[in-house]
Amino acid sequence: MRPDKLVARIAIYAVLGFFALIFLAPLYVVLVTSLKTLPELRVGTMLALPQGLNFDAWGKAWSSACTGAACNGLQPFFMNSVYIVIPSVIISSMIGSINGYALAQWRFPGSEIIFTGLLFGFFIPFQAILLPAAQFLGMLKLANTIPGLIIIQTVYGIAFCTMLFRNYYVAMPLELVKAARVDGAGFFRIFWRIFLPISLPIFTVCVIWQFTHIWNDFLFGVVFSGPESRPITVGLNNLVNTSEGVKEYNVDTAAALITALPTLIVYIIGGRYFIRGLTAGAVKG
Amino acid sequence: MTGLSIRNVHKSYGNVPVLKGINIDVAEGEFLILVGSSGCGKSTLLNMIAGLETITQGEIAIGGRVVNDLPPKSRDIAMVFQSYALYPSMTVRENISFGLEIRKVAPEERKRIVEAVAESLQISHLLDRKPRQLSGGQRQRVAMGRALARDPTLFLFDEPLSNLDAQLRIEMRSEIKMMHKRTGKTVCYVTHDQVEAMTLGDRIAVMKDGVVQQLGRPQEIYDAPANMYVAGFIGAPPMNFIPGTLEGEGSGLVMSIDTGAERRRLALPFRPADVKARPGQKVVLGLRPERITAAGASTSDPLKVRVDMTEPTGPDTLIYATLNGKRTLCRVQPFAAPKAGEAIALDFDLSRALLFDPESGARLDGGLAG
Amino acid sequence: MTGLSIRNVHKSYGNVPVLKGINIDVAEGEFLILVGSSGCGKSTLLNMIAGLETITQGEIAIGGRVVNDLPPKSRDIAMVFQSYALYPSMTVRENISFGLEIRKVAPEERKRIVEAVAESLQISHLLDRKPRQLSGGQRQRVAMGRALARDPTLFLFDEPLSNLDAQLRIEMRSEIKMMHKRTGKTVCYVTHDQVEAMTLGDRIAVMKDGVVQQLGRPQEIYDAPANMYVAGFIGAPPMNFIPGTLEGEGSGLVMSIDTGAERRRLALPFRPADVKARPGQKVVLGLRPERITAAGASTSDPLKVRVDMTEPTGPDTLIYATLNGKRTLCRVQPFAAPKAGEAIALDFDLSRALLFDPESGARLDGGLAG
Amino acid sequence: EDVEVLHYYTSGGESRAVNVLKEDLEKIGHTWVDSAIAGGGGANAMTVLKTRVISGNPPKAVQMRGPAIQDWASQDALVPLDAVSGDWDNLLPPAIAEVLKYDGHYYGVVNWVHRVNWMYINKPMLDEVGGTVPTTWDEFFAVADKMKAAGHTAIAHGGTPYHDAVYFEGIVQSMGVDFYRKAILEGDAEALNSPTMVQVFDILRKSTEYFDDATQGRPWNLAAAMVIEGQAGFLFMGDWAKGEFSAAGKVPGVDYICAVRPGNEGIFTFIADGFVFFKQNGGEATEGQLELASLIASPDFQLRGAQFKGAIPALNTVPVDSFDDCSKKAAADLQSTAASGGLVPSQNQGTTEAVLGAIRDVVTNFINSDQDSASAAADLAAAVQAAK
Amino acid sequence: MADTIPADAGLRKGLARPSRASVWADKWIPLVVLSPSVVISLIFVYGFLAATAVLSFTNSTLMPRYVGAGFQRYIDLFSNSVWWTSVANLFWFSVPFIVLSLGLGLLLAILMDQRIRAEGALRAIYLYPLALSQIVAGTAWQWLFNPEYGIQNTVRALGFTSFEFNWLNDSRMAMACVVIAAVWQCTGFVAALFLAGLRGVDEEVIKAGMVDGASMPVIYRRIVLPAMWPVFFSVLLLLTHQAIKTFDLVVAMTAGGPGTSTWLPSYFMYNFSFERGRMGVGAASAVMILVMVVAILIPMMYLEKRAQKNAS
Ligand SMILES: Nc1ncnc2c1ncn2[C@@H]1O[C@H](COP(=O)(O)OP(=O)(O)OP(=O)(O)O)[C@@H](O)[C@H]1O
Ligand SMILES: Nc1ncnc2c1ncn2[C@@H]1O[C@H](COP(=O)(O)OP(=O)(O)OP(=O)(O)O)[C@@H](O)[C@H]1O
Ligand SMILES: [Mg+2]
Ligand SMILES: [Mg+2]
Repeated sequence: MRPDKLVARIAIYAVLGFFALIFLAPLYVVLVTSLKTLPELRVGTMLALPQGLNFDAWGKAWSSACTGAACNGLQPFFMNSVYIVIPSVIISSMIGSINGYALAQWRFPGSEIIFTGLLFGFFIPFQAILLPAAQFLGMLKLANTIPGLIIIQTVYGIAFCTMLFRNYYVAMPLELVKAARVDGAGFFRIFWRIFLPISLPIFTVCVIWQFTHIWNDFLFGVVFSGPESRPITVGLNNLVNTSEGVKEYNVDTAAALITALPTLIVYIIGGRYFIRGLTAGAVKG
Repeated sequence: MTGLSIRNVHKSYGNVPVLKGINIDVAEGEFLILVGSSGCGKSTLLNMIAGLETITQGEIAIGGRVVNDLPPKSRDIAMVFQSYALYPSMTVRENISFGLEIRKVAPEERKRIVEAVAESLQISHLLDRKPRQLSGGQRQRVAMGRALARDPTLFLFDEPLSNLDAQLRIEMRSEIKMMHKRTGKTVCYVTHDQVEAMTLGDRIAVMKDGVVQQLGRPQEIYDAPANMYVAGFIGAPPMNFIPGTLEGEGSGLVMSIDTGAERRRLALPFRPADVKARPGQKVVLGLRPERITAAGASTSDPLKVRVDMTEPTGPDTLIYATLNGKRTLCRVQPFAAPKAGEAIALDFDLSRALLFDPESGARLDGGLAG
Repeated sequence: MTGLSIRNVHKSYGNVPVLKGINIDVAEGEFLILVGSSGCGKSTLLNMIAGLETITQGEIAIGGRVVNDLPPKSRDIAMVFQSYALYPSMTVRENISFGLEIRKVAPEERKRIVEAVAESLQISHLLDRKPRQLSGGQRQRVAMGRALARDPTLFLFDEPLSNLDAQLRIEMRSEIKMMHKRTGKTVCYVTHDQVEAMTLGDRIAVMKDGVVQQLGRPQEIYDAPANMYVAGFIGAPPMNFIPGTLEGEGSGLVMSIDTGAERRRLALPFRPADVKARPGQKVVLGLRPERITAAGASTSDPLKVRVDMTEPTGPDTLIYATLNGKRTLCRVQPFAAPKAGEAIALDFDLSRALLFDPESGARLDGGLAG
Repeated sequence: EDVEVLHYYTSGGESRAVNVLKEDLEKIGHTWVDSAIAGGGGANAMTVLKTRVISGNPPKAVQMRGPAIQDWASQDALVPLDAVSGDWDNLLPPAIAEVLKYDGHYYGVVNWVHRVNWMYINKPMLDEVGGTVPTTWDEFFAVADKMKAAGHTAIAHGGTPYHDAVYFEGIVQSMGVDFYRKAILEGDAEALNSPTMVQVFDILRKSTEYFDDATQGRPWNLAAAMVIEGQAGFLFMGDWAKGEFSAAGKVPGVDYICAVRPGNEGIFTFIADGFVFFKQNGGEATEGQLELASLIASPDFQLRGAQFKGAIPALNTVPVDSFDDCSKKAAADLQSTAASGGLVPSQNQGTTEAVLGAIRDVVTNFINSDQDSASAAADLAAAVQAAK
Repeated sequence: MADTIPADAGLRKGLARPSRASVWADKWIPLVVLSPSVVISLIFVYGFLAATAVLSFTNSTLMPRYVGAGFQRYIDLFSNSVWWTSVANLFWFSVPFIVLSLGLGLLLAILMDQRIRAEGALRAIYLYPLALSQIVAGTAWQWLFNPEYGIQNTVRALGFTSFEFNWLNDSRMAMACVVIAAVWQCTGFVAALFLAGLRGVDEEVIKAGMVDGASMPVIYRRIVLPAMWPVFFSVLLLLTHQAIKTFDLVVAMTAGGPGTSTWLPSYFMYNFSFERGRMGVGAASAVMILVMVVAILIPMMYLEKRAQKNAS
């Protein structure tokens, strides 16, 4: 390699490495803090490695830390989140995909207007619709229940899912639908047999995106849940704000990590497909 | 019984008219070619026949039955697309049998049909592959197989070969031709490749801007094009158009030609009475490259022409010359090829020459060869 | 002085060898064609000449100077790409002048050059458009203009016409040819279109699997291909390969032909001494379609052949027949065209026939025509 | 019966006090359904409450204080507690009873009474610099200077609008209870934009010089921890902070001193924490709601809850002998100020959320900028007017 | 194909004259399929926004109260200095946030496009912050910025005892902290989008640039980046949307402080609607935020569409 090229390569890696360290720093700090004991926390700096792998704080955050009057840790909240996230992700992705399919492949007069109209839902600040939404859920007798939360999360996810899928399907040739119609297939069968099977990349993007957003949501979670249906972000918030004199940073950080773990895992496992899916459809360049 | 009948069909997108009254009758078993430059409305017409676009005005009948209001699946047609439109997630087998499955053909029957079709297209060994694992030519065959398996009364093809490279195109062309001969089905085939148009069809409809310019047998269209557009469109290399002024000489008509090497008046083989132009009028003389050949012993009165460039294509050599200021192409035998800049004696076979109006493009000669 | 010299060049990607020792010398001002089927390494070689790929082994010299270690910008070359690779955000003018700007040519000078180039390519009116506002042919011209403006010692073209439709291709082909004649620059031109190869180049290098199969003048390669690959690759429609068994008859060689209509032994024009095969051996007879014509009055001994299919292309008609079980193509005059199923008397001009080994593809005749 | 209780008692002694109540309730056969919503000083909980009410599904019991009780009662959302309020009129100081009543009926039940105008001093540090408990701001700054000179942080402060306002309130009260009433509780523009108020801001500005530089976002309990651990000298916070001290095993008078803030003698600013009970389906009070209310009002809970919370019982019949010295003083002061007119609600209790927010905006902005006192006073007057 | 496949009655089964319903269905099914979403959107988005808009013209305080108040709530809003502070803060938040995310994301994307090793790992590292909720991210950054146990303390422990890093307590710098956290969270995503865009650029164009004699930086600046307008617009749209909606991050990091120096309009809306019991003003601010969204995003969506159309 020519020397100037070598210098350029070294510079590239140096810059990338530097930013990688910066990006990792918060995670590192949170992780090592969660593995320390309280006395350890007081003496060392936040960058210092823990003296040993001490998962006590994790155990406490999971099952015995107090969140308000209850001292069951995050455990019950975790399951609530799971019950909320799974159906809403599935339903919103399914609706988004069939909407996107209808909008991209069955264009009809007004379809662009409908698309823009739906898309607007993605841009509204959700604080603005809390009260009417609560009233509506109350009318449906679903206020403060897990089904109610599923509805809310699904409904406000549709806009984004529709956009993702539409942009993906728009890149597919219109001839596919034509060929299938000539073959005798109808709207749903074409979707089910032809478009759904090629939608894996964009489904991955959609599912990852929806999963993280719904899992991480606090606003809807705190407002529309009842005592039996609070998601984990609310649990985390209560736990971090519940303290006895000394703040147990190790427990708080462990709780934060437990909260973040599912999404982190989803990203680590699905990240590659996420990028691939984005390249395949969501971005046009 | 007609296989397909298109009666006064119009199509507009919004206010933009795309088809302006198309009338074509296709006999049962006939192979009709729709040809024309890009954007002239070929695909639109085909989609309307298939039921994929609504008909703004007029009537389309397939096998005697008016289908204006029928959805595609009830029209008993099969269609092959330029992009093949193979279902990407299905294997070749599934692609071919999908239409049968929807029509609730029994599984064993389906299997039998798929295998028979695959056999006839020599793609039996590909049946379990996915489309992305196929080459262009193989995909084309699968697309064809999908249409064949359905055994419809009418085949529609929308530029099915244009994504293939030249060599494969030639091969598939002859396969489509054989397939048609074997099945005897009515076919409506869109292309904008004139060679395909010439070689495949029983009849050709040449379209331009939503209007059929000429409808006729290939040789008819080749020899007696209705106007300059058709003449220039059909044939490769295309017809030469030599501008000039019509002159009377004796009882005949002549035209002055300046070849760069000499200036000469060529006698035209038209009877003045048949020609819709008078001496003194500007005209365009149409002459196909293969009618201008190297002068041989039998040539009575060769024309000396200065050669701009030569192109040996192998079987023939093309000679470029400038006649009356217009680039003109001549097709000569390889061994007769001169060097650029030299003059060569050429034989102008005017017996099949045509005369056009330079403004409107209309034929001016009486249709001698038609 | 040589314009370009490629000496024993190898290229591997990882462990996969792609070029396996290429040796080509191109004289200054010569137009060299690199031709070969897809994936044979043409683009790789061109990229190595341009400095866009490293050279695994061997040496490349441009204008006598070894360039192995020079970056592309120091090689004084210009390149035209298959996708044209116009800079999408720049106007045509900027596209053409970009290379000059980088080389710090003064603005007025740049303007002068751009305008001269645009003039010569007839794109002056397009100078302020963006590439996406251009048609395929116009884009191609701009790509060419970009290369011309730089006035390099060596032009590289990588399938510059393959994205154009047939008609435009013919037109651009002749323009490239004229451009070369005008500038007299060395050109290295990649294509896999045999017509382009035949018509454009001073010499053709036919490649296969990273090896040059034959390097020679177009007509030489057309008439005397080194092997069956070259013979089949160059020429459209391609050469017919009729399998058979070599037989001795008297002092000459013959081969049995079964035409479907009759069975006959054809006398081959080779001297047995020249032929690297003995009677009884299986061989392939190579015969170009234009050598099989309709028998005329002068034909001494016509062969009766059953016609499978005919294709009138306009200027000629192609006849498909089956000889010794192999599909064979014959090019006859349109008026001689028979119907499918009929028998026709054909004139086999064996004077330019070739003999190949069916296994290795090697030429077996003595190179009579070469 | 399931009794869902929405509250934001999530820290220290609070949650233990709540647990007492929970046990009591479950002893009599009801189920305590805990709805703790932490954060934002109850803001999150109030957001939840609003959406719950609007969706027609309010929790049965809600922790609440201040004019919000009247607001909700005026919306006809609360159940009156007539069935259990009996002789509360006699047991509660009138100033406190007033905040629980609407239209002559009790709608809230008080858990305990907090005194806000406390300050806590780290005794070893005070002794180290040889200071005495300051009773005026001048004395205070003198001691603070000594602490600063000795290398200590004089004031442990939590940089939240909430703590800022608590600190500010003490200074306003040091200008006299009438001024406090006029300016803060009544929002009188003249008082708000008076030279006295400018003086208040001057003292506030001077105080900030004794903060450390990591105050931003620090919760008050961490500020308390600084005094507990000897990192800082003074903490200005209500008596609930005492829970943090006792939880850390600190003894008043030995490890720390609790004292009335400078210039606050004779004034008792209270927060009467309580619960209200929301009508279910617009109907009558449920048995569980009433029983919870009477549990809260029972001497037993008043005693134990107040102890855990560091507050004092609201009912004057509950003996405070078992309380620590600080609480005993507070209990005594409660009675005396109730008589003298020095018993006033803290701003948290006595102003609407809108006014409270406006005050906090100005105060917190002042602390975090270098605004001058006069313009801060003018801003305060304008902001409070706008929010009324 | 009569010779290979015998005509079969079963084949024609599907060809019976279609019922009126099936013809109708063919035409209207896309609309029917979309209609639930349209209805949902009409209720949950437009309906609820309309309800909020109605509230902004009422006397609502603690709870909705439908007594008309004309434009009084808007007058209240516009005369409230905190609102204007929030709007100004939004500018000081979103401009640096968008510029930095774009710039850094682009830089990382370009560097990752240089055929580097470990690209997958680096991408994962840059992308993971997106997986964290803003609450968790904000809290983590709050710890890092906290002078007592964060960066300042750490650097001091390394021996630089006079090191000062206390932006979170400085009302002029607190917003910078929020910006840093937001940039940290979004940059990886931006880089991924740009990388996808870069990968879509025709490789031959880059080769053409090299042959034309341009260096890599020039090729990127003059050729590649200008070709990426559509991606650029998409990213800008997403970031602007993100900036306007940022809420949790502020709550977790600064709760608006110090003072009101990190209040944003979304925080203002929440605070006034729910915490302060000034629902009318909160609703008015919500309407204003929507106006901003429409005023900023609609033109951008239009431009993006045009850019994409032009690119194709
Ligand atoms: N959905 C549509 N809306 C508006 N105009 C359309 C639509 N589809 C096609 N057109 C226009 O109708 C005309 C005919 O289009 P059509 O696709 O039939 O042309 P074509 O002859 O098939 O051309 P090509 O050879 O390029 O395929 C074109 O000018 C096209 O722009
Ligand atoms: N970067 C690469 N890494 C590995 N293999 C490569 C790479 N680039 C090209 N190849 C392989 O090298 C061979 C030659 O490629 P090249 O592009 O030169 O072919 P070509 O003759 O130009 O073909 P075409 O006519 O399709 O353009 C192909 O088999 C290709 O798969
Ligand atoms: Mg078309
Ligand atoms: Mg190539």
